[in-house]
Amino acid sequence: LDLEDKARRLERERDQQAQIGAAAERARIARELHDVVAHHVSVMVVQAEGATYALDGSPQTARRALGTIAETGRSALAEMRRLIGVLRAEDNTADRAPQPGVDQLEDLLEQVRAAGLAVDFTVEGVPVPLPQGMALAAYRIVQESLTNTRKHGGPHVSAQVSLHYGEDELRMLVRDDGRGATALTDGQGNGVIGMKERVAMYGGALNAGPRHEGGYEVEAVLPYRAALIRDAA
Amino acid sequence: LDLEDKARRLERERDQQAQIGAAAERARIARELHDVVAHHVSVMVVQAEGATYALDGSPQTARRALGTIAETGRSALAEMRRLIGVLRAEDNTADRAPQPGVDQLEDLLEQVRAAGLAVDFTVEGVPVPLPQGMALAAYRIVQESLTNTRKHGGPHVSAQVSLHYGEDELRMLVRDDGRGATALTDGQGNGVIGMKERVAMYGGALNAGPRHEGGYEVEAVLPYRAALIRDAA
Amino acid sequence: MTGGLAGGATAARENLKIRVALVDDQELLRTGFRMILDAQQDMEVVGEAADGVAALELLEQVRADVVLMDVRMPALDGVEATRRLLGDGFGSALDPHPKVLILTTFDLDEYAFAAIKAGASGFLLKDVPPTELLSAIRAVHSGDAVVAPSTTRRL
Ligand SMILES: Nc1ncnc2c1ncn2[C@@H]1O[C@H](COP(=O)(O)OP(=O)(O)OP(=O)(O)O)[C@@H](O)[C@H]1O
Ligand SMILES: Nc1ncnc2c1ncn2[C@@H]1O[C@H](COP(=O)(O)OP(=O)(O)OP(=O)(O)O)[C@@H](O)[C@H]1O
Ligand SMILES: [K+]
Ligand SMILES: [Mg+2]
Ligand SMILES: [Mg+2]
Ligand SMILES: [Mg+2]
Repeated sequence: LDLEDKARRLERERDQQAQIGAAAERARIARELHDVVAHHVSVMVVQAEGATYALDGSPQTARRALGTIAETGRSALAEMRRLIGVLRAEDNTADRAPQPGVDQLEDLLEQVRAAGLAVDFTVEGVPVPLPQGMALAAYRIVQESLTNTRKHGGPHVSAQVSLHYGEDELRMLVRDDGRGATALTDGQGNGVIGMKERVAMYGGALNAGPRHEGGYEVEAVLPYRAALIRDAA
Repeated sequence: LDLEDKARRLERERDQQAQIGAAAERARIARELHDVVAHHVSVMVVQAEGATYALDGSPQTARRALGTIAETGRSALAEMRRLIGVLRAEDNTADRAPQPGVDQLEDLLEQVRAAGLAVDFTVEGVPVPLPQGMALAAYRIVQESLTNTRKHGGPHVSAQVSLHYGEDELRMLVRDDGRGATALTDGQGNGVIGMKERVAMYGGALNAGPRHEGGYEVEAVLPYRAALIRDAA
Repeated sequence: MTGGLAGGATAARENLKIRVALVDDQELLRTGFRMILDAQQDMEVVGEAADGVAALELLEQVRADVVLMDVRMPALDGVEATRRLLGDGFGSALDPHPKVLILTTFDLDEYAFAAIKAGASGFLLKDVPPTELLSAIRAVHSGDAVVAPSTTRRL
């Protein structure tokens, strides 16, 4: 009976993970779709409505709008194809390539440095081998945070990455000295939401925002002890 | 040590489930997105081009086309919003705006005809109420096939859609008399792949290709008997 | 940027029109909305901006009664631009703040909520039928109730 209970719980958890995966994926695709296709279609609608109003007074304006609609539609179709290509390609690569983890961070930082961003890296405490999913989360957090530094930090920015292995949890800090204080989030980026979703899957937490001293900071806590105990129970 | 092993295995399984959930969701959205957007946006493009020709001689025709473009775009956006689930939560449109199915085919054909493609429609046998997912698959197959006819069939093409309800399965045929025989695929399309995936999900099959007599043909078999029995089990 | 202050004899008549500013990073959306607004007897487009920062600069220079504001824009998003525009620090105390109508591609709860919290008078989808858009502009201009954030009812 105990065994059955446990089996049921594990099954439930597995199903939940599949659902979380699906929901996260929907959210991600929603954002891409919003960027790629919905914008184009909105333009087409607004231009068509505009042309209707312009038709009598200014047929030339209407004609131009019609050209815009046809062209925008073609770009929408082309971009949709590209987006769908990406969605499908991800299905395949997911199984084939081994997932990067904390061990791949050095490589990542090399790439980032080669691309012109100075990054400092420190590790404190005794490194603990992380469960695979959590290691991937850690890697992605550094990756996205440094991408953001490059994207939003301004021209003379540099960054620091530090990992602190505590007794129960990994604390991660990615910090830069860019123009973070003035860069306000538009609330719609993919990156920070995705990072929060990742740590949430492991019962952790993540904060991101500009620092008082200037620059930007992402702090994440990944409770590995809890994860290991929970899994083993 | 045993405990650790087990923890790792469970962890892996959970991650895999999340990934499978995400991958399935991606594929589902990719298919839906493709068919919905390809259909609506290509109608909009055709209408915009038609309106451009009509502008001087018949502003009323142009005005009507502009109305169609705006409405078609709104439907596309509404369907995308529903697909991605970014509607306001309390707005529970899942109940209000049901997925299209075989009953919506007449409406679809009206839209397609309004956009300038002549289509014939026949139904043989005794219509069976299909499971919802299968009905959606049937609808999307007709939708994408006719989008392809418009896109690839050439200037003077017309099409035929026929449904045959057999004892165990629905046979669908979408055929056109366009330049199918010479139209070579660029291997980048998502339409036929999506249609095959749809029928595969129901244990059916789909063939698409040019016909000896000229034109192009899509034939699909959806085994509803098996699906109904499986559902009831 | 277009528009500005009308002078002389036309001033009185021009002033009766609802002055609208268009803020969206997609130029084609601005030109589309402009075609609709240009055809209205009681409205005039007084300026356009492609992001939140440019919008604040524009609205320091040009008075508008109603701002059509996109949410997602580079540099400064529409919600934050609205918050600043309607905050105490902006403009002079004598100038009444403009009304802001937020326009977005997707009707997401968070945006609607954030927009209203930032002081926007309404929240509409970009593919709203023009008659609804125009009546929303007139409604918020005359100080009528906030436009309901749910625009998905018609789906
Ligand atoms: N290092 C940083 N410096 C300054 N601003 C930042 C930094 N990181 C993030 N931001 C701000 O936070 C916002 C949200 O970041 P997020 O990664 O979620 O989105 P994004 O980078 O704009 O888009 P995406 O990641 O989806 O391509 C950014 O738009 C930016 O305004
Ligand atoms: N009715 C048709 N007449 C002629 N050729 C066709 C027809 N339908 C499909 N094809 C050919 O089959 C190919 C594959 O079709 P599919 O729908 O998968 O892709 P697509 O229409 O090119 O692109 P997408 O659907 O992704 O926008 C097409 O590129 C075209 O060459
Ligand atoms: K006007
Ligand atoms: Mg980012
Ligand atoms: Mg196709
Ligand atoms: Mg925008």
